[in-house]
Amino acid sequence: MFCTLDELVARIPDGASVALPPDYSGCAMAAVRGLMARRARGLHLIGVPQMGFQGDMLIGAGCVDTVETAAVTLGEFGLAPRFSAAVRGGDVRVLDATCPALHAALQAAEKGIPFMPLRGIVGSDLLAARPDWKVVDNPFGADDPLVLLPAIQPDVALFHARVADREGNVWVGVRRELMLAAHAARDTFVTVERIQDARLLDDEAMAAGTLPALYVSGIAEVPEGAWPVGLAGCYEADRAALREYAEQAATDEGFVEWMRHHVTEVAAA
Amino acid sequence: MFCTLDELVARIPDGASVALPPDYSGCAMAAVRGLMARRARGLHLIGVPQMGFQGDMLIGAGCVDTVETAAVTLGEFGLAPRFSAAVRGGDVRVLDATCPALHAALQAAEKGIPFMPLRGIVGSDLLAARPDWKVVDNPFGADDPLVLLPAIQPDVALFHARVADREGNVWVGVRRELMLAAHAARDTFVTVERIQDARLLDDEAMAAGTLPALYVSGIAEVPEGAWPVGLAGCYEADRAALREYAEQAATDEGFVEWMRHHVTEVAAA
Amino acid sequence: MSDVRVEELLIAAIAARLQGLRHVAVGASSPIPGAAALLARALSGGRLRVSILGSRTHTCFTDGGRELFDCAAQGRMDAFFLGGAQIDGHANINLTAIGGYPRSRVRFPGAFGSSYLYFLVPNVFLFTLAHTPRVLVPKVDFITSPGVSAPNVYRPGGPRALFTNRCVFAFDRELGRFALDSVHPGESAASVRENTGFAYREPDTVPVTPTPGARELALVRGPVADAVAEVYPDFAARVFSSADAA
Amino acid sequence: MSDVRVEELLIAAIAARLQGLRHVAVGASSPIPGAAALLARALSGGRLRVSILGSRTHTCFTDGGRELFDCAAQGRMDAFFLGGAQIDGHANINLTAIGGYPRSRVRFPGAFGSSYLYFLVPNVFLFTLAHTPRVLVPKVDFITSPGVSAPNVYRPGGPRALFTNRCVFAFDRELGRFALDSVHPGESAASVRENTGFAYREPDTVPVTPTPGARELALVRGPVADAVAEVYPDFAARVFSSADAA
Repeated sequence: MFCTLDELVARIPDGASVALPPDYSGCAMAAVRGLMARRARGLHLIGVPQMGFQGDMLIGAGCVDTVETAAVTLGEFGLAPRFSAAVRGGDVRVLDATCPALHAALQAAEKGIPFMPLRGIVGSDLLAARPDWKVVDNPFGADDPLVLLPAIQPDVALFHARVADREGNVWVGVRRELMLAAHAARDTFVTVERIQDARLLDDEAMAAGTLPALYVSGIAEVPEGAWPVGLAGCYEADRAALREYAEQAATDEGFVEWMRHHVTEVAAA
Repeated sequence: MFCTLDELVARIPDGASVALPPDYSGCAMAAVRGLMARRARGLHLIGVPQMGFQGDMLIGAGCVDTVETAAVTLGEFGLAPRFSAAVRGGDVRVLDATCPALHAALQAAEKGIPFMPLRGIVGSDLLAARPDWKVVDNPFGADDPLVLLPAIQPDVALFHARVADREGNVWVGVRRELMLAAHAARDTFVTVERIQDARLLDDEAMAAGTLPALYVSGIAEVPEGAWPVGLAGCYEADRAALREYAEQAATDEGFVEWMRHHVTEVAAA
Repeated sequence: MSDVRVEELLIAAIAARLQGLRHVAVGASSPIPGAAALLARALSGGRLRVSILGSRTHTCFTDGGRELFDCAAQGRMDAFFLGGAQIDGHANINLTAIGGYPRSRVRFPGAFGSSYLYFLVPNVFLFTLAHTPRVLVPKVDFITSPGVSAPNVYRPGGPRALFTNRCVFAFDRELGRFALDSVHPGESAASVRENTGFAYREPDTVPVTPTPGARELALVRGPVADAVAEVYPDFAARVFSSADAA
Repeated sequence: MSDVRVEELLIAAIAARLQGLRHVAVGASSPIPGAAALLARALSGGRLRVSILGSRTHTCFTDGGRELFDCAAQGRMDAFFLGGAQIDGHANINLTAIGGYPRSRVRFPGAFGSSYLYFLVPNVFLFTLAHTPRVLVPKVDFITSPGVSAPNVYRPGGPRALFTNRCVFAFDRELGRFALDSVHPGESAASVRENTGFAYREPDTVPVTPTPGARELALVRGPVADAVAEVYPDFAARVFSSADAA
């Protein structure tokens, strides 16, 4: 259960499908840099339901074969430059979705059902590009087209959280998309700011926002593990570092430079 | 939003479908006695996913037309006597379900989808008795029968909780079937032990277990509102009172006597 | 055997079947399976995860009533226990009603989660302390949850065994029927036959259900009894407080 | 008008459309709609519920990322705002890509929740500060979310209006096209026509978008600006701190 950051990263195999949350949720940025440093290959990223810097970084580092998401965005720092470049170059396969479709498909995996119906989407060009999505006539209606989304069971859910206890329970608070991803995924790997002695499930307020250890395969204690995107309630985003990334990643050379400085040299140190 | 117990009970119309939780979750027992005292009629009870004393009491008082549930049980106090008698006499329509089917059908209403697929159930006599449930061939498989459950949108969700704040947010903690029922229902009425000044959503631990006021139509402050079944973390079940009910409700006359003592005379007092 | 109660025998016999599993869940009103799960947990050195519904200490669920069922569907639950007002020779169970449906002469609480968990949990153990021809019947009045399914039905789970106050039956999923596995001390192949309403296979020699060893008994009467007392106070008071006198 | 910025004009114009609603949600990167929602809330005496995604104070959601969408499907969300890298005359929006798909010359972040919320939320307001023929196009390159649907498609929601830096278009759902509703001070029917790539109906007389009244302006520059500063600090610094000098 408990391991070092390196051990945790090593347990995410090349080719795995990996569910990743948005920047505002809980991003295991240190683990993502670990995947980049080890030159992970062939990952299938799944946005829960969209992804930010970590998605762009992994794509830029050549770790990603497919990205299945409602968006890749740097938010106020602009378009995701490595994602855009990879799409332009045909270097990454994009399975475009919409936020609730990803939530619903993960819920289907959570419930062990083969698919989930969802309203909306009909008439969007998204549908034409997703032969894995079906449109059927609602069996409880008549002439009522309805989209069916196949379940998404990620091999791995990877995120960062504030605290875990010695049993391996992890507090996610209101960020329940993390709990959903963990329920849906085969294995969940979590980096946390700290590991506490007090049992989370013994505190009835904390228990309500706790992911039980039952779903957790590995935990590494990584203080500031969400740097630079930040962790709500713990520390803010490092806006200077995010801006630096956005600027450098705008070009191929700039990204290589950024990666040398923030990933390769750090890993070698 | 905030009202007296009587006002809250008055807002649940005869004929409404009412979602009720099990004894161990959070039961608005005082409100249920209010429904009995006013001689509510034609209710369609929905177990979330099963119900205990409150279901048996409402059935005994003649308030119930239909009960849709995975079980009606007095737990260690035995079979639900008024439920059994009503079934024997053909006085109540029972839509027998199984726990996860009710959760899934409520989730369908929560998601605004017409149905939810579910594994299991195929081959159970439950299915033969539920023409509203469909068995289809999994559109993502082949020769793979799968049950589809139509969404259940209760008119009302009714439960008891520990605390609400002045905005009408309600803390349910780990009892998220209450949150699901509230999301699924048109109107949610809650009795609470107390109303606090501090905003629940401002406390990030409490926020994780809080039902937002957005879903809540009415709140009444009713200390010991879950008596006699109890409220986890607040007060235990009153086992003597529960045993008294189980014994008296075993006969028609005994139930009338129990109701006179615990409902009619109390309401008149 | 005179100082071992049948409850203790069953607790040890069930616990033996739980060895090597990762996660066992038990319903709120199943004290013997609950005690067996806690014994198996103690014997596993704490590796076996036990979820006892209705317990505050022995449950980890934080996503409401649905989580148990979702967890089973995800393949994260290895064993569960089910009872039955009637159980037949194909392991069909009836938790619904006897004597007509929907208007029934005798009405039971209902299916609870059985019509789902019976399909999804790999090792379902049936359990009854009323081993009589009225409970173990040729054919249940109402199939709340079927013991076997057609080959095209998605069914990673199903029955493994039936534990009663007289014996243990193993369930053969290929054949869709029970075989007598062992009889408890004081019972015999004949006494079981006489009290069972359904047909089952009977080996030439029927073993006796093993009496719990000293280690098991010490655990059952010590830490397991303490834990059971929290969840099932009435049961603990009845069984364990008088165990020495039995 | 010289002392009213176009942002303030838009905030007031949008807020006017939100009166009488119960619940408005706004995306994390939509400061003008966010400010409009907060103004409408102030004008409603606090009755209008505002959910600003990404804000800690102005959001009540506690069930993870899916809750916003479930809430919309339940009919508990009356209005939402969407932008578009391209918007066409049928109110189709493109948030995905320009110049080929899946291999695209210009790639945008993606659909986010638009392909769903556009169908479910009764009042969707489109918004752009780039009113040019390159953004308001005859036909979007990629329909991320369609403006209108066939009659058999479940669609309680859809577009109501398009707010730009030049004008307000109303959307007629029956006709499936826009009509010019008002032009902002300094613009004209001609300047709008010149900068719009799609066809739309134009009335004989085009009103001017009303300038916010004193009460609205005081609220926008006072309590609304304070609240906006928490959620959209850069925007607040740019617009409100220099409002007097504009």
